Amino acid sequence: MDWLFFGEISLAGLAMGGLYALIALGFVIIYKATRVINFAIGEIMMFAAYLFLAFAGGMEMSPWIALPLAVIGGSILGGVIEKTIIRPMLGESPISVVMVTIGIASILVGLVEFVWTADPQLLPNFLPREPVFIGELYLAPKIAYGFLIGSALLIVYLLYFRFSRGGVALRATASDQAAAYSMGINVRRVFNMAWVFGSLAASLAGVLVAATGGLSPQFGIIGLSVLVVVIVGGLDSILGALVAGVFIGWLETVAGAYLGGEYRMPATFLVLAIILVIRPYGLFGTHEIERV
Amino acid sequence: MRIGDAKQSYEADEAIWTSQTQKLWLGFFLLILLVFPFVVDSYLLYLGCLVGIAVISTTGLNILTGFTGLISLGQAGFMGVGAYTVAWLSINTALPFPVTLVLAGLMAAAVGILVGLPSLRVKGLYLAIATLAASVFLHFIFAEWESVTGGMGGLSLEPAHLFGLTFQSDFMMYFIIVPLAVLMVAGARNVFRTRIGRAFIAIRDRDISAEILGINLLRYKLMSFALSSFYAGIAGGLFAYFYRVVTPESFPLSMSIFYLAAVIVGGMGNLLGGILGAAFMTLVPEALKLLTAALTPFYPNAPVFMSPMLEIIFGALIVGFLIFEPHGLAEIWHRIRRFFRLWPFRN
Amino acid sequence: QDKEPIVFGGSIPLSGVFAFAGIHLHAGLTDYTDWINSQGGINGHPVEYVMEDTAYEVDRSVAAFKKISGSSSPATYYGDSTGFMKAIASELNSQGNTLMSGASFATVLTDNETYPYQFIPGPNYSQMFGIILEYIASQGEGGDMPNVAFVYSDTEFGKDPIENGKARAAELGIEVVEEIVTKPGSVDVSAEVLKLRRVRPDYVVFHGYVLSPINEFMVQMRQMGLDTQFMGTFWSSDKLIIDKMGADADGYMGVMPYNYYDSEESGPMLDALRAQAEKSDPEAGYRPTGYIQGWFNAMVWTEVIKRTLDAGKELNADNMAEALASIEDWDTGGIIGIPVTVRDMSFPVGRIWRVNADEGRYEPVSDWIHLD
Amino acid sequence: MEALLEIDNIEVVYNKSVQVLRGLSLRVPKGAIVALLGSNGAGKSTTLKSVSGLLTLEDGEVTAGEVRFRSKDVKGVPPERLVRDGLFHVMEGRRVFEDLTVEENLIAATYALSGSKPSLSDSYELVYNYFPRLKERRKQLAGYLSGGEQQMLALGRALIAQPDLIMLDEPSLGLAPLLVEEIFTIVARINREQGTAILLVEQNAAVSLAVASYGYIMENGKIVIDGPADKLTANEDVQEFYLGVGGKEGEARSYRDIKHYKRRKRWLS
Amino acid sequence: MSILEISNLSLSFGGVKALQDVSFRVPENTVTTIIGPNGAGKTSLFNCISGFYKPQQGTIRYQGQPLPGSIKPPKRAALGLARTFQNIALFRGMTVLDNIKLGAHVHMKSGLLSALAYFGPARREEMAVRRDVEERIIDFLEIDHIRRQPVASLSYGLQKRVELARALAMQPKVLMLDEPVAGMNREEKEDMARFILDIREEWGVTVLMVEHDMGMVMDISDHIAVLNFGQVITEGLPADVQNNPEVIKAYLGNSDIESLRKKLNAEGEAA
Ligand SMILES: Nc1ncnc2c1ncn2[C@@H]1O[C@H](COP(=O)(O)OP(=O)(O)OP(=O)(O)O)[C@@H](O)[C@H]1O
Ligand SMILES: Nc1ncnc2c1ncn2[C@@H]1O[C@H](COP(=O)(O)OP(=O)(O)OP(=O)(O)O)[C@@H](O)[C@H]1O
Ligand SMILES: [Mg+2]
Ligand SMILES: [Mg+2]
Repeated sequence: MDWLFFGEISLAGLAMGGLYALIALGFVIIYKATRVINFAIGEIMMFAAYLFLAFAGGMEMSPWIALPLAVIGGSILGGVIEKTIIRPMLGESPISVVMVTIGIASILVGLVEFVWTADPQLLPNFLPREPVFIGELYLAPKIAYGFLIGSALLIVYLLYFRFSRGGVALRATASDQAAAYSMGINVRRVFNMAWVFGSLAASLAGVLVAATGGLSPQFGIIGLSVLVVVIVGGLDSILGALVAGVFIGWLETVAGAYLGGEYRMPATFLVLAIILVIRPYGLFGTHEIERV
Repeated sequence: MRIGDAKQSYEADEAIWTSQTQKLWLGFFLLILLVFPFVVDSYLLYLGCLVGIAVISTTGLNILTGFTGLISLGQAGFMGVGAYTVAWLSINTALPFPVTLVLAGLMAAAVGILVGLPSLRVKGLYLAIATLAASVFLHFIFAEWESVTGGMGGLSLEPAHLFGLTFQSDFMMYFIIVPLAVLMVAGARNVFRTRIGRAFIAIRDRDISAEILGINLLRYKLMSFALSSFYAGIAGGLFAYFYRVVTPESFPLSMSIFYLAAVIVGGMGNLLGGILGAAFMTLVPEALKLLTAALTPFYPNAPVFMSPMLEIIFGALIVGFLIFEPHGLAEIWHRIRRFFRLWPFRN
Repeated sequence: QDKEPIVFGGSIPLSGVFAFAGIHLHAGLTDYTDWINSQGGINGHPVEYVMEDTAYEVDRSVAAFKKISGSSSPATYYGDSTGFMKAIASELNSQGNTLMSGASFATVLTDNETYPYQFIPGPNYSQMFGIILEYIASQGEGGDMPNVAFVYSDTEFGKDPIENGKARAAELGIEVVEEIVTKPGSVDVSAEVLKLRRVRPDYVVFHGYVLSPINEFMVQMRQMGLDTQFMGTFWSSDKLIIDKMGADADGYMGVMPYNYYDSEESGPMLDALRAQAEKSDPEAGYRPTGYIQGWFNAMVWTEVIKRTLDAGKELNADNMAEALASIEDWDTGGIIGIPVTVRDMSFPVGRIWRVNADEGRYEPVSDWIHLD
Repeated sequence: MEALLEIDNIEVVYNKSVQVLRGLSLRVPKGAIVALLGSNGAGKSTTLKSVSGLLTLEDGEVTAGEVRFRSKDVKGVPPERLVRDGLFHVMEGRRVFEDLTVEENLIAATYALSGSKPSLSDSYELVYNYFPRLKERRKQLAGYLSGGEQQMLALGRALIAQPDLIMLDEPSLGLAPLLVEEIFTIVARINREQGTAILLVEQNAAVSLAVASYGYIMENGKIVIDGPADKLTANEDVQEFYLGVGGKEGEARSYRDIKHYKRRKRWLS
Repeated sequence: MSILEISNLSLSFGGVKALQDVSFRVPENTVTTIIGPNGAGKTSLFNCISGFYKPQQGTIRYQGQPLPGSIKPPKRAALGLARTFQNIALFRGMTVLDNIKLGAHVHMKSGLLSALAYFGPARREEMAVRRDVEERIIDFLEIDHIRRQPVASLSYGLQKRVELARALAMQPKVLMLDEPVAGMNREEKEDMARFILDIREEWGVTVLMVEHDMGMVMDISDHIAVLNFGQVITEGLPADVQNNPEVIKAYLGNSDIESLRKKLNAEGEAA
């Protein structure tokens, strides 16, 4: 077997996994606080990517200004969605809220088609184009730099949740809103922040992914791969999002390369199934309390 | 408390159609279903059939997700199993369609049981994604097992035959689909008058205490999976006879989501809700197209700018309904009813 | 005039995955209808174009067909996907009064047993591969045949021509060194690129894509310093590639049965098309291949209907199919560069075009190739 | 003595339909322990919720009257704000964060702190020396604690917050007698040592009247009797209905000699 | 003769020893009460008996037969071990009537097919159960006025009563009640006490109860076992247990308001 090739494949996979981790993070943060599975995450990514296109392409701003603007735009979108749509659903069964996010997804797709038409798009490329070599392993530049930017944000989030009581507040809110209020936790704010920062991670990932994979109103499907990631990692585990993200990214790529593209999904879902049977709450998810 | 101490016997009290008016309305409704195909044009007839199929599948999913609390994203996959079973049987055997349909249901049920196995340990949204995994595998099998499924190209089949009748036109199909739909909804309704239905609901509400009260969780979760995917299988089989072509791309994930949406928008754990949801999800996009049609004379390229609009409106409708009434159309319906105070379904 | 109108029906994907093309197909069909009516219709019959948006979903396409054929029995009909063409076949055959073509160049449709009333407005995908491979073969001087890799999407559309393509390659003595299937919506292709780097193919043929991941393959492989030639089939050979990729698109080649809107070629019909396009939307400028495809479909319908009516026959599927089959050395007025002949319900003709990025358009690099 | 909390005949309605409180008034002086007694469904918890602002979460609203904390009207003040101003509500049924550990539950409570307060670590210590049992379990998920342990945790969280007024909703629910004693002793201690005023809602009238200095008794939505604790304890009705003291003076009525149930006419003939 | 016989039962969760070497007997047709401090392991013991927790050691004998771990909760329910829960565990999506009927589940047979058809066997069975539930339980517990209400809308006291009804529908031989009167007022407690006594006397059902309200426990129990830190510290008649110094120290305290008041005052002075 060709180790160099395997190395390169794995490297590409790992880098891609970094981006998955970033999206998964956005997903997990929202879930942690609000117990909402956000099926619209892919569309939020898409929205941010289109914003970037508008700023950098349409208005010809420098990508390095457009990027933060697009990301902020995406975050605001998240915040607005929470305030206007999710909040009225507080206390309803999680699954109806899931449905609502699916509705939101459809709305966003429509909006995007309306404003930017259905044509597939390419983002003006802003990442260096010289091939990156790690040792003699080749790595596609976009992926490499995307990975770097992504992990920068990842680290910031990690540090925050490690060294602040914010994490506790999130989980407390999720576990019992009324009680959280009575502890002096500003539940409304926690929810809103969760959506804002979740969407922020997603938006950044959105722009980076679109920069490599191209952009179209169907961009949102990528949310599916991420669903696998968060389930494998554990819906409410940030660490899980990281580990699983990188792992799934790697697995998908390797499977694609050695077995062929049609095996990408089955391979990842097979792993998912196995992991769920062994660990019903993913690798790091918290177990639901079962007590009578 | 309408059902009350006036009752003469427990039987009367346990009956579904408690009042004369209700029986009347039911009869009226069935009559409409009967007359429908004779009075409408082919397009409405076609929609009628679609709704029928959707009702069957939605009712099935409702049993699993709405009543037993096991969220499933595998419905499209199960329907696929049913459809391929019918397609394969009608191509490779001479079995009459009632048999192939039942076999399709059973096949799907078997697969459903298989998929349900982890449900004892895997819960909630984790389970949902597990079922999603199942439907991915199924799609993979449909696409790759060429010798049986015809691969990406899929299978084309002959129309259903019985006693020399050929069920080719929608008109003929209507008389298979709709009666079946009515029958299967009634069956579901019956289940929830018995211990089995109660067991399902108990599992949904609090599975551990249900177990201590004597309900064998695995047994009933699997039963729920089997029943639900049986319904899906039948729906899939009808789908096959209806379009007479089955490809892997006929059963995308979006279809599973479609049915989940139907259940939720209609009202989880409420059969009437399932029916309303199925109709809603099928008809609203069509209804919205009328809007476009209405505009086209004035703006020739209305279709172009309307089509994204329709997606927006459709999404907005789902969101709006659920915010306005998280318990779905059924609840809205009941509100209206409380207003007018007459209608058969007590639920 | 008071003759009763002839109806063109259509299930058109104005939303969903195929919308980018659907919008232009729609424009092409609409404009042609206006044009033909401005020419006095078909033998004095005015033409009506009735369509429905399908979001590129089979069941909705079927719904649209039933609705339209229910309300205003169309003589000809535009179908938006292979899936739909298959699903509708038996209905269509049993009705027997509509002739159908559309966006699909699927190989199966040329099987006249199952699809007697459905034709393809150009070469089917396998024939496109045939044309591409013939071109490649012609490039291989003497001993060393170039080798190719196929890159296609994991869809019915994507897999359609692969088997035949490989067979044809074998006949021509071209080695297929690698086959890559990509998942729709899978983001990053660098792993696949790495695979191609190992085999260093002379040609890569894309099928089943519109834009991405073609761009990623080209850019990344060039970054690796490979001098591979990239080629694509009809839907992968639109101006879009140039617009979006800019300089990176230079040298990309596609097979196209029609002249591009902005090509040097001309002819009465091509000019009429350009004029009509100008008229209907002066801002639009260039019109994509989808537009021309839509136009050409309608053109063929007109020809077929004309022939049927002239023969004094009733306007039903059988007669129209017959009329279609009778088309021989037909002059398309510049839409296609050479006279075309129908072979089992398709127009097996095409030409290889090459992107000139500076000019920002495709330029012909081969003669018209007419398979038979 | 100066009032910390004043409730002026408030009325509360749930879901815009069910009226639960009908003009209820009471006041809690600074540093005092006040007991609020009443049978099930009388509206005790509702009263507390309408003070702490948690009512809105259950679609309830105060339709009349006003509630003043530190003689400021609490109307419209968001709950978390009130907590930070020193009004802490220990809700009925413990409501610990089940999937957080004991320690994290305490951390969550620190959100109630605002401005300059003594360092956290020793306020944790404070909790742990009031409730040593929690220290043993600090890394355990609160959901797995026994009922009593959860009750201790609920109180512990209140301690962390170092409020001026703690509203306790049925703290003795499901606690062992000894522990009931213990908890109430601790409550008294907290009240004495931290000078925290306490509004105590209870079913267990005897004990609460023992610790409280003043008591209110409510029946469906109104105060029916109030007065200094010892006076209430002496009151005959209170003895009859709340302390289970039988008609014959002094001794408790036994559960054994209760009227035996007679088979009633059946529903169906 | 004892209907339940617990011997050397041990259960621990990670570090936490919930039960250590617990042994005691439940005499047939008595009201036997387990008391003990919070966290002593009472509920855990119930969970072991109903098979929800698997003890690491020890055996449970029921009617002389051992109950190994292989006998799962549903089977045990079928054998006549019914219970209520410390934190009410009713099925909030069902009416009172359905909740109670659900109790009868284990004694019913009808399968999926007959359920789909309903008319015929399934229907007959349902009717039989309905009659039994109505006549044997609903009347007895005096809850006929709420039979159609969704349980969620009921007051705390009534919910506890419905839970009892559901347990009775299981046709128990041993009825385990986990804190049946917690959070009730005097009046409701008296009703509940009355039901418990009748269940034992009229139906000959053995009642095994966990409860913290000493007034009631001492009045209605025939036999009391005391758990502390997962160990049985004593067993016997109410009177004996009540005066056992160890029990007083670990659990009862001086359970007398006067002395509590004195204590508090004393501390008050001290400060
Ligand atoms: N969220 C709510 N929606 C509707 N009614 C409610 C709600 N909460 C309480 N109630 C009703 O208000 C009345 C008082 O409830 P509350 O909990 O205040 O009584 P309580 O005195 O605390 O009773 P307990 O001693 O059982 O705690 C009850 O009749 C109850 O049914
Ligand atoms: N599933 C579990 N996981 C971990 N620890 C548990 C679990 N169940 C019980 N425990 C622990 O076992 C001990 C006994 O708990 P149990 O609920 O039996 O106490 P109890 O006697 O019922 O107390 P109470 O009277 O307060 O209900 C407690 O310390 C509790 O923390
Ligand atoms: Mg209360
Ligand atoms: Mg307990």
